[in-house]
Amino acid sequence: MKQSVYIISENKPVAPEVFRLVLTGDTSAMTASGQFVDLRLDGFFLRRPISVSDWDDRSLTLYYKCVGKGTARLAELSAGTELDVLSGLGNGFDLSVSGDRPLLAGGGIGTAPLARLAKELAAAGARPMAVLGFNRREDILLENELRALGADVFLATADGSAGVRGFVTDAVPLAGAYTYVYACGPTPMLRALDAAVTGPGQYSFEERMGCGFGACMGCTVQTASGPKRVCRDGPVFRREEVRW
Amino acid sequence: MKQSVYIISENKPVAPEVFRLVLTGDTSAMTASGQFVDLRLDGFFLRRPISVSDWDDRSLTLYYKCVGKGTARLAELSAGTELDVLSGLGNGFDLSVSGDRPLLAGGGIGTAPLARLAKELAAAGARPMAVLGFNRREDILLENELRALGADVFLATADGSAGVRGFVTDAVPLAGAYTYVYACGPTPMLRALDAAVTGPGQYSFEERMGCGFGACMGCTVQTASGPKRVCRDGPVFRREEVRW
Amino acid sequence: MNTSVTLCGLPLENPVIPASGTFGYGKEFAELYDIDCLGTFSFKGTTRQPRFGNPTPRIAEAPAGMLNAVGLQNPGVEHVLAEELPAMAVFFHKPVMANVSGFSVAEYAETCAMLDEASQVGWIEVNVSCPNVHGGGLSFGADPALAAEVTRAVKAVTKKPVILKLSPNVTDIVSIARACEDAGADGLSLINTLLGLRLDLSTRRPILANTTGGLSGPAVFPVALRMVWQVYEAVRIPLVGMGGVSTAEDVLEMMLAGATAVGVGAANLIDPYAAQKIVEGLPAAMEKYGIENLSDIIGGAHHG
Amino acid sequence: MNTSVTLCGLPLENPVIPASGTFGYGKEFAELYDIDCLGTFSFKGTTRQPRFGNPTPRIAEAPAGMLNAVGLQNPGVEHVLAEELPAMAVFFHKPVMANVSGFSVAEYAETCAMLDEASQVGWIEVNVSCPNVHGGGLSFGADPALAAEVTRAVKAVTKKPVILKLSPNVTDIVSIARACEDAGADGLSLINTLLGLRLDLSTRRPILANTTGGLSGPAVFPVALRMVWQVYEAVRIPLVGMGGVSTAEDVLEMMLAGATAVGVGAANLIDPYAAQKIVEGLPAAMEKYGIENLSDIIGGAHHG
Ligand SMILES: Cc1cc2nc3c(=O)[nH]c(=O)nc-3n(C[C@H](O)[C@H](O)[C@H](O)COP(=O)(O)OP(=O)(O)OC[C@H]3O[C@@H](n4cnc5c(N)ncnc54)[C@H](O)[C@@H]3O)c2cc1C
Ligand SMILES: Cc1cc2nc3c(=O)[nH]c(=O)nc-3n(C[C@H](O)[C@H](O)[C@H](O)COP(=O)(O)OP(=O)(O)OC[C@H]3O[C@@H](n4cnc5c(N)ncnc54)[C@H](O)[C@@H]3O)c2cc1C
Ligand SMILES: Cc1cc2nc3c(=O)[nH]c(=O)nc-3n(C[C@H](O)[C@H](O)[C@H](O)COP(=O)(O)O)c2cc1C
Ligand SMILES: Cc1cc2nc3c(=O)[nH]c(=O)nc-3n(C[C@H](O)[C@H](O)[C@H](O)COP(=O)(O)O)c2cc1C
Ligand code: FES
Ligand code: FES
Repeated sequence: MKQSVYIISENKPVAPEVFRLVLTGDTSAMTASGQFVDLRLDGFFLRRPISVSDWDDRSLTLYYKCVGKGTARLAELSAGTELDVLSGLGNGFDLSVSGDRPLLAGGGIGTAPLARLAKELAAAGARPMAVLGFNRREDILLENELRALGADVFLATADGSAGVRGFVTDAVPLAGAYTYVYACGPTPMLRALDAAVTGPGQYSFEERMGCGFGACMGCTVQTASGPKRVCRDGPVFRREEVRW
Repeated sequence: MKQSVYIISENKPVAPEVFRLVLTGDTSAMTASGQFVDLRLDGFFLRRPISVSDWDDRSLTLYYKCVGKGTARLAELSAGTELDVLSGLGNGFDLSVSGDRPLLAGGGIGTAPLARLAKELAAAGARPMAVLGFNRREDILLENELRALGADVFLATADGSAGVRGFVTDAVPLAGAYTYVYACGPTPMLRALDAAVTGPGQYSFEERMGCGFGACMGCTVQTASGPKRVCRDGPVFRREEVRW
Repeated sequence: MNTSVTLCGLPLENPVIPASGTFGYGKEFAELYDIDCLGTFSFKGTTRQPRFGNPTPRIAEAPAGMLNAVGLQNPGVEHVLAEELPAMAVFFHKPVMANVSGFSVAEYAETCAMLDEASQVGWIEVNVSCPNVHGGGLSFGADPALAAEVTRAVKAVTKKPVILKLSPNVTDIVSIARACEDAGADGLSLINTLLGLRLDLSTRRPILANTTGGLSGPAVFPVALRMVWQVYEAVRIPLVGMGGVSTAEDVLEMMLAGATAVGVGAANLIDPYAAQKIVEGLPAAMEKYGIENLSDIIGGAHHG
Repeated sequence: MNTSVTLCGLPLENPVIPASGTFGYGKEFAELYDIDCLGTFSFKGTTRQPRFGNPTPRIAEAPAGMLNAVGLQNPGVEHVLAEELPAMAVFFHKPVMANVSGFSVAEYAETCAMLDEASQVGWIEVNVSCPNVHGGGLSFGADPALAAEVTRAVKAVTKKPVILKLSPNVTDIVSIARACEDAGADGLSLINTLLGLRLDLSTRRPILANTTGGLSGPAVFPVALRMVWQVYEAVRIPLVGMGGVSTAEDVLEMMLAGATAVGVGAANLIDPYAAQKIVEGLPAAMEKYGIENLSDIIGGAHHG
């Protein structure tokens, strides 16, 4: 974990209410896909946790959805603005157990961290597939990026405007056999997915956070191995640890 | 009184810890010298009252001293920044009673509103004189501007580095005979001045304010004609009304 | 979209009520906008005799809020009846809420009896945050029995709906609310200010001449919501919720917690158009959260 | 410049003490900076048995502050003695403040008796904000008699200085402070969090699973200062002032109000280096306000 100042180099809408945010700064604290950053915004007391979708040695790429006052404020910031960021938060995904045909399941903005995950899996020689669920065609995120990495992508939309009509779970059967499941999305989606998949997996969770680095116990959930902080012991938990 | 957005067109240091701030916007609410504006600053709940030193039909000139967190913040703002401003606050000076040789007494940053006052008095045919008190030579404000308006200026500095050594009151005798006294400065200076001058006059006061436009009774002082709000019934009070 | 609510039997076009002490007797705001757009407003806390209040400084800043120690400056009820109400009739054409303070039970009753005569007054809001000069200085609002005594005394002298305005500086707001209800209160306003302090580091003395002052503004919003929530669960009379409200969304949150109407205080001071903007912002906020009738959501967060 | 103070007989290099519940058992911060720079810190509220605490959401945002309803999650005192304190010895080399919570007088006493054995523990800070399960759920800190009972029970089982941590959700903080002093408390910490609430407009339900939570952060600073001020005037034992402190200047203000040491809570959560920055900022702040010995200004604003 590192606290440092980043500079916004891009902050553009890429789908309705969804922005891509590219931050330039010290990315040395990033160690794994599935980690997140915590952004401080003027006028808001708590930081905003956002997953890292990709990074290189000088920039982070994030995707965020405007759901409230903080993200609405963030959307107003222009390139050049400085942001106080805690980077390299959380455990991230463990790739070593993926097998050669991992299934990546993303719900809405939860697709964001799967981009880096797919890149790393592909680099490690696996052939990831993705099942992604969105409300409508125009909400689709990162489909092309995932395909460009060689991943098969299966879509579901709630209104049927792209892929199968329905939820991510309805796209799972399209993917065929998989060796592992990596998933990120809202908790109800993860719960539904959990009922629809088999075999081992890792899920990334969201909780309201006080600190984001393990100090306040604000984000603790019960797991098979006792109470765990989503911000520090997670956000990624192994399927068998999760207590719904 | 008017609430509107102004744009900073200049915000520059002119003396140690003192800045000239020029704001561009709708000045239609300004009706008299001695009036003030109330500036909203991001991150601060209450507005900051600042006297108007001069204005034209599209800009206001203010002088402020960095004394706390709000004015320190203000000093960081660059040209182009928007500010939410209440303008045309307070009663201002009454020029009609000045006679032809009014004495303008300013203490430190309290000199600011005297610039416009002198200009208006001169335009009305009077020959204003000014006695100004500062700590040191480098703190002197608006001396040249006042002289350029034809006013005789008599200085006092606490360390003797310019004018007489001492306070404004020590410069009063240098001015000779005067027909009226207009004064602005910290309350202790006004009180001392009141003991050093004769004849009628008007003093401009400062108080901590809640609203700045007469709604909260936060700034009420006792006067000979009952309780008065400094922000609305003042900030200028006639000498005979003041209860020290 | 319907923003109307009913407060103690009287209809309000909308629930927005500038809070006592932040709106004077309406004049300053009526010069800025047509204040008939408000549900009503609560005028400056009025006492039997004129009061100068506390010496200055009376105001101090706080994070997301302010302290005030105005000390109930007001021209006295006689002046209010003779001057302020007639003047108000020119620019405000709705029943107004009369806010009353006092330092003894008899004083409360006397002032309220006088205001009972005023046809412009729709509700009497009785501020029990003042210290009881005959009872050792404890505030009337700090003790259920005292608050009930004030309620009964005021109810005895007026037919107008009586709304007791409660102090938040108590261990158990519910017991005080219940005592007022049992004593006949028609409604409750909450919260008044939280007692606070600020010091001046340069002088090493309190900023306020009065030492302490009342904290209000967004900083107190969660405390106000909590008290409205707790009191809503304990009484059946309507509540005027206030404390830190500055947007239309805050109004919705206050109503979901249990408020029938919503007071707006400090926000008026830092933005003279705040109350008008809140009124104007209500329809969009209602639309955003799927609210057709504002009165439907009163206490709505209690039954999930 | 001298920043040292003495708290209940033990010297502190400086008065800055990260507040309980915002600093865990120190580990997370020790990875970031050398926490020996602190005066001390108060570890997470510890109970006799391990506690999971409340379900999530446990956190909500507020203007200039936050609500928490963590519900005293902790691994239990046995684990703290066996694991956390030995681990802490590696990265923290000063006496630590042990924060203890309980739901009965006996539980408080038992936990404190166990902590009395730990040589690393310099002070025992007894949090009396918890509800009394044997006494109808009223918080121990809401009643002078209960607070005194806890104080006596704890004093009987330890020779370490006992600091009672008071709840601000009371009508009369002074009577509770006095009761604790009379019962033998060596010091008082104040304030704990103010009870608050936030609602989610979309779900129309409370944000916190626990409904209400404790407000802390800058929003509460004026209330905390006021209570420290009032209690300073009423007792002779030292005070640990906290509530909304986030800068070195806030520390000075708290000390002028009467605090001997100063807790820093929520600030640690939004800036992991906050406590270190405050410690580092003290000399410049002291210089600015002409303070040579920090301990000279304790209560300095009371005698003008
Ligand atoms: C580990 C993690 C990773 C995340 N990654 C992303 C991402 O990549 N893209 C994205 O758009 N969103 C992401 N989120 C959700 C994002 O944090 C929230 O949408 C955001 O905080 C909302 O802020 P707001 O001010 O707009 O909403 P408001 O509702 O106004 O915020 C009020 C408070 O609630 C918190 N909050 C509200 N919703 C959430 C939520 N879903 N999760 C956690 N805290 C919440 C806010 O942080 C703030 O403290 C992530 C959350 C977590 C915990
Ligand atoms: C009618 C009027 C006209 C003024 N004109 C000028 C001017 O032309 N130039 C100038 O430099 N200053 C002027 N002042 C003083 C100026 O308002 C304060 O210096 C400024 O508000 C300090 O803000 P701060 O945040 O830096 O100080 P802080 O001490 O951090 O402010 C805390 C709070 O106290 C208030 N406050 C602090 N000092 C004063 C003060 N002296 N008077 C009123 N409120 C105060 C602030 O507004 C704020 O609400 C005027 C004040 C008044 C009332
Ligand atoms: C300057 C000021 C003066 C006040 N005067 C009164 C008063 O006279 N009577 C009263 O009942 N409440 C008074 N209050 C309290 C407000 O009516 C309101 O209850 C409180 O400020 C909380 O609301 P807010 O956070 O929106 O300001 C006053 C508040 C302020 C800020
Ligand atoms: C997340 C969180 C957890 C807390 N847990 C405890 C606790 O276990 N024991 C305790 O005495 N106080 C606890 N507190 C209260 C703080 O120690 C402190 O008294 C309060 O937050 C006020 O300080 P602040 O405004 O600086 O946060 C907690 C506060 C927070 C924010
Ligand atoms: S958010 Fe503080 S421990 Fe996770
Ligand atoms: S500052 Fe509000 S009346 Fe003057």
